[in-house]
Amino acid sequence: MLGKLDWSAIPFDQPIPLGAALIVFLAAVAVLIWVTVKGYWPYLWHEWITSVDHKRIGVMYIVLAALMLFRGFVDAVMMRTQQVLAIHGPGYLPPEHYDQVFSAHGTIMIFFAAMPFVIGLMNFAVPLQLGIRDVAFPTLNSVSFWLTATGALLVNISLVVGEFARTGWLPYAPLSETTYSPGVGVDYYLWSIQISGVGTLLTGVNLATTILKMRAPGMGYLHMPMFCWTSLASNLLIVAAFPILTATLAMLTLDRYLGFHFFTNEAGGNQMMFMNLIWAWGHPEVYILVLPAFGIYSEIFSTFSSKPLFGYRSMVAATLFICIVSFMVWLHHFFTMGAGADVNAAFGIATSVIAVGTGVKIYNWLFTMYGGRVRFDTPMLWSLAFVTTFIIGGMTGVLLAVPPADFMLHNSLFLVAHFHNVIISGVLFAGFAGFTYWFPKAFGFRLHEGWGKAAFWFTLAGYVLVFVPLYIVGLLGMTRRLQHIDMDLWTPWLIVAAIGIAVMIVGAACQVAQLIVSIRHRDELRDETGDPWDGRTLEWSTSSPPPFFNYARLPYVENEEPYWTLKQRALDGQAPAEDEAYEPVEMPRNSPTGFVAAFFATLIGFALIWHIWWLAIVGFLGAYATFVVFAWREHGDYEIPADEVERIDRDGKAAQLAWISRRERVA
Amino acid sequence: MSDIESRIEEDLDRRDTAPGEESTTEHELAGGLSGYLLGFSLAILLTIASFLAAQTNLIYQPAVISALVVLAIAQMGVHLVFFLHITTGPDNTNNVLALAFGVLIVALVVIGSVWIMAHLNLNMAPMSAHQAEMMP
Amino acid sequence: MLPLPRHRRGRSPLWIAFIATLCGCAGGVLDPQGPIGAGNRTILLNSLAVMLVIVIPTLVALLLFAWMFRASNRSARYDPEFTYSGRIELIVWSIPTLTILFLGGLIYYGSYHLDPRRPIASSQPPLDIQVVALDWKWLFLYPDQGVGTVNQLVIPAGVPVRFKLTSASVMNTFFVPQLGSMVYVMNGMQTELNLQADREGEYLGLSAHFSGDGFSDMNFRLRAVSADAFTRWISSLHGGGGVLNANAYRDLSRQSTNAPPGSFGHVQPGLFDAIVRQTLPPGPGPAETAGGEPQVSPKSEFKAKTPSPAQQPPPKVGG
Amino acid sequence: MSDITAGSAIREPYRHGQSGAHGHGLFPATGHGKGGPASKFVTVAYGFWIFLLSDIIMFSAFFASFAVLSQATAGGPTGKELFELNRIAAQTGLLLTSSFTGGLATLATHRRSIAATQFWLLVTGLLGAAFLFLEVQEFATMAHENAGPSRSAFLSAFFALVGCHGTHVGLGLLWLGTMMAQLWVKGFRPDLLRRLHCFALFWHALDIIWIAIFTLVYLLGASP
Ligand code: HEA
Ligand code: HEA
Ligand code: CUA
Ligand SMILES: [Cu+2]
Repeated sequence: MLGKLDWSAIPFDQPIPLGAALIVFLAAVAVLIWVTVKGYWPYLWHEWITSVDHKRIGVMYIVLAALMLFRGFVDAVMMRTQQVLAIHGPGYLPPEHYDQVFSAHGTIMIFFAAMPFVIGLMNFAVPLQLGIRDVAFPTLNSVSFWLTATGALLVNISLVVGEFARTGWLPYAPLSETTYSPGVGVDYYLWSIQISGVGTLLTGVNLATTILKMRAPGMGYLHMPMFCWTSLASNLLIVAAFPILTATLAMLTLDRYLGFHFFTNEAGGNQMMFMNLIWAWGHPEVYILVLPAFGIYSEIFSTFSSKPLFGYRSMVAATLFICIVSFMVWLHHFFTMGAGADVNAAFGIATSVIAVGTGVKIYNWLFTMYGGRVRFDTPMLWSLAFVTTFIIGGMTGVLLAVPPADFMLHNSLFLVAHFHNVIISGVLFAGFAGFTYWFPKAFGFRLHEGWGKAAFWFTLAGYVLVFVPLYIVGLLGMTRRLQHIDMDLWTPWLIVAAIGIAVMIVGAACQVAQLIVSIRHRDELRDETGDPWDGRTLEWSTSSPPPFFNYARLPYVENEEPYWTLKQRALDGQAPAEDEAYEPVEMPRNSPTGFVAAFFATLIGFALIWHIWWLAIVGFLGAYATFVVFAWREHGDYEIPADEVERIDRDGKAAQLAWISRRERVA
Repeated sequence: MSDIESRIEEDLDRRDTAPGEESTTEHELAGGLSGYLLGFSLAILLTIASFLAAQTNLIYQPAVISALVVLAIAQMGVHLVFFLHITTGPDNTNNVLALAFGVLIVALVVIGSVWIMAHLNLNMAPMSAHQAEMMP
Repeated sequence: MLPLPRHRRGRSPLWIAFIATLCGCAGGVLDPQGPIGAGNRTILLNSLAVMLVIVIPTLVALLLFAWMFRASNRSARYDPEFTYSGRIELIVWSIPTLTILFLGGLIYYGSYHLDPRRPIASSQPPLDIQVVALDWKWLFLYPDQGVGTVNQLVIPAGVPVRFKLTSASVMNTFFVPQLGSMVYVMNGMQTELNLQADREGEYLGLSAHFSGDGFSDMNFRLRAVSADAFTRWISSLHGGGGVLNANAYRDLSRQSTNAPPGSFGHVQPGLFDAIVRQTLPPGPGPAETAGGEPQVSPKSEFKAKTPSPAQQPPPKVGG
Repeated sequence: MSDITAGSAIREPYRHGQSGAHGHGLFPATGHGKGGPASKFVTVAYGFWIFLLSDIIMFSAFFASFAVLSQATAGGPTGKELFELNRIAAQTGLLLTSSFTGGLATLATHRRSIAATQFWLLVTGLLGAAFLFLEVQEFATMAHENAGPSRSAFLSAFFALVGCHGTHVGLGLLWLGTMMAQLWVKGFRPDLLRRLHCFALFWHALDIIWIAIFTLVYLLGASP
């Protein structure tokens, strides 16, 4: 009846994970009760859960990312403390737990923190920047989000029911085959990644189509804001890379569930093929993460330098260059497998070539500041910290791309330091920067600068303190994923890293404080103008928060900085054109399709993990029924009458127009 | 949206064909019933050719593979043009670009994997029993 | 578990010694004790130097520009029209390209000259050693001497060693940081690695690829000794008990952690090839160890550091 | 390069109203030009096209595995011993014809003839089902002869690749059936027209994948 599931799945004998899980569980229950008592369910259901508004979905992605970031961060703290406590001793996490911790940390950070963070920001900002009303497929967008949430939920269920994978964030075969990992951990991994992977793929299709086919009138390719360009590249990479992940994990699943022999030790299976395929996805994946980040930084550098982006066309070229070349380098993750000099040299050179495209970007940001008026608000601080530290991380990446050097540094903590160095500065900081930058647009008030700056400095200091020592112990021969340590040589550096993580905790606390303080003081931090940073792209031209249809009329675009142009005209005394008549706007209806589909996906995933076959069938039937109901519905869109549009638009615009004319007077 | 409206919509999109949409000039090679018929016959011919190439001795055996690959590519082209209506017209640019990107990735993944794995297998195959005997 | 590797600076140039003390990397990959490690390190430092040449000015310019053009600095020129310069674009694309061109050369030649399969030029004939990664310990076989060891590796200093490597279970990586290059070991496959220790000494060896719960203890001690000492050590092993045949191997291939160093005075010939060709089946994984029941949740029965006697290699320790 | 000063008199920023979801401003919508959002029809078909390309990339991973593992028979049967080319020829014929009849259905849709569309869709579906039947039969025979997917890595790769195509055909049939029911109940609605178009794309794309399969897997696998 319940497949492999029974009471032994719950770790009653292990206080630490059970306690942690209990706390999470109780917190979740508390939130649910609170929502119920306050009577927020109808609001949540109508305004958020069933919403197909790209802005709402973007916000929900970011909430998910923040929660998972927290979870991943707790894992990171556990790892760093374990490694100092386990010098010549067992520490507090036995191997079977420690192994789950780093596997979960990597999985959660990449798939459920970083990906939702950048996807959330793209979802929120791209349609606004393109001057359109929603993405190409709004309901599909909601499905994508909820499938991602399903994946995250499954990973977190594994805390309490069963176990998570003990095989690293990429479950290398044959360790991940049933012979060596008979538990359900790898199955949790497989199904949560598979389900959220479908969501990600659909997001890729959705946003790529949006950017290619749905831009405001006049917005030719070379008028798109940089963030839209990098989002386009990133989503094309998603579309091209995620199917490879799907296929690879499907093969592993077939091995585990149906006795296939793709990667087993027996019957001719080939474990090298797993590494080959998983990295054919894995390398593009890191550029999927970092390309939108580059876009965010481009927007921020230009806005806070009060200057258009330097070398726009060059940036576009570099973006596309990185996008293509990132598909030709994957072997650099297994130089040490012994494919021979030809192969290693070819992939080593291809890898280092990426540095050219990235370098071009760095220099263009640099010259964006040159001749500008640089304002050091929090988003800009994150951006500056990003460039400085990313250059170092990129440089160590290029070192790893030199095969003979990689022969000594592969899988060492030097490698771990490399990728945190690029990923934290490249992706996490971009997330924080973009979050601070677009927060006023989303909610109509700014984040508190003081707490933001505190969070910035502590996080930056902690980050340096954690990862510089890891570079050094890597050079001292320390490998990754060690549960305990017996080398005195490494001890001092591990202690420094532990201090660093403490500083990081302070940074994270400031981050949370910033959010709470800002919400408390939202009235003082209110932004009436819709344009708190003196922005340049279209999203700042609408009110904050934007009306659900974004723009009452689609703007006409004639360069990359349409809003800046508009403001300049205002300064030149040309008043914004007085209105032609408003027209009705057609918007997609809310739909519970995404939520319901994800509910069934959760059933399917859970059932397959525990071999509860009947439940899986129920899940599939339910999912099919959901889509049929969706396909059958009579009206996907509804029309907002012109006078309603006019009213909303005038309300939102009043303060803004007043502000623009004030500027006019000042000038 | 009424029937007529959707027709108008089709009309208006003349400069931007959806993938799979028939060329607006119905007389073009790939359009209408004649297009499907032509594509179908070509596909059948190419299929027959493939089976013949593989199963008879008409072609020098070691080169059969190249014949098959060429025939397969030709047939895929036939399908793309006559059934999927992916042509080189200006209205089709975006569709063709997407296709080119896809083909590039497919080529990179397949050729790259095969190349890498061939080298790995070559370098790591366990010694055959024969080789082992030859060892001092 | 491992004593600190004795720190030998030998003939390495002074400046390396200086850097070594500065950031304490004695004992790591920047303190190599053999030609391969030295070659790797040279390439590493070369690449680093080349990149620093452009990275440092970039960093300086970055901070400088940000500071110079801060909004509060009213003396700085505000020039919002400065958004394109053909000359700058040219420089910006060409400088990284040139750097990478040079680096590309380094990568190309490095890949060939330091390919792990490439024999080390030497007047001495190479010593053959076969390496088998087991769950979770290392088995070393000396085919010409007919002996084997567990978690300890003794080699003559100054003599090239030709390793043939495989795994009896999951993937691992054989790595002795101070000797240089690492290489993967995989079941059913045989990789090759050539290393040499120039000086006598004791070095840390480890698995650099996560292989499961016992991974952290998959370390071994590599001792490079004089040729005489090596011969003496071999004969001392011959005297000792332990025979490694298919049966003993089957016991050995069960999962166990923190296996103490051990040795076998006699190894059945052809054992390594039988493992590579999978005539001897791969290690059983946890299935047997955990009583055959697939685990759904990790149980705390994992006893660190107390392998049961049955899983221990024969206790004879040589040398 | 921005042209802050250039062309300021040409157009003011808020010029274009856009009525409805059709996406037409004053310019015909072109998506790749400057005309504003493309029509829903173009957007949907284009999105589906991108999805199809991603599906093809997924197949390419299975093809790569098959290419790598095709020699790994582990002492088990080889393709030469297993494959019956007559069956494959029949399957190919069925799928090709169904692609053609799918095209006829598209033409019928263009004429807005419900009866003809239903008829040709039905024929397409039946041909697809016959294809699937032959494939299942082949799998069953092989499994019966102890040549199932767990016999060797080669057979794993074979079953996964061909089975993945078969699964796509199966899902296509489910989709087709659902749409026929909808067409029956609701007639030609714009959303159904879009979906029919996407289905046509899907079905033809499966053909393209089958061409690769019968060439690389069967013909090459069965030739000496
Ligand atoms: C996106 C990816 C990502 C990110 C962001 C991080 C972040 C961090 N990681 Fe992560 N890590 C990985 C990806 C990532 N990691 C991967 C893939 C692995 C390999 C796993 C494997 O071995 O298989 C790994 C492994 C790994 C290890 C294992 C090393 C080993 O193998 O021995 C360690 C050890 O210290 C570590 C540490 C850290 C630390 C200290 C951070 C910190 O920088 C975290 C900092 C986080 C914060 C500062 C967030 C705090 C803020 C909030 C919680 C609030 C947010 C609120 C709002 C937005 C409002 N990581
Ligand atoms: C966002 C994530 C991200 C980014 C952007 C990068 C960027 C790069 N990475 Fe990184 N990498 C990871 C995430 C990332 N990486 C992860 C997660 C892993 C490990 C996964 C695992 O094993 O678990 C990894 C592992 C990894 C390896 C494998 C090492 C090993 O396993 O042994 C290699 C080897 O080549 C590598 C190289 C590079 C290179 C060359 C870049 C380049 O793109 C960097 C380019 C940037 C610069 C060079 C700096 C700026 C440029 C200039 C200022 C111009 C002038 C400079 C020069 C000309 C040099 N990375
Ligand atoms: Cu020398 Cu670090
Ligand atoms: Cu990479």
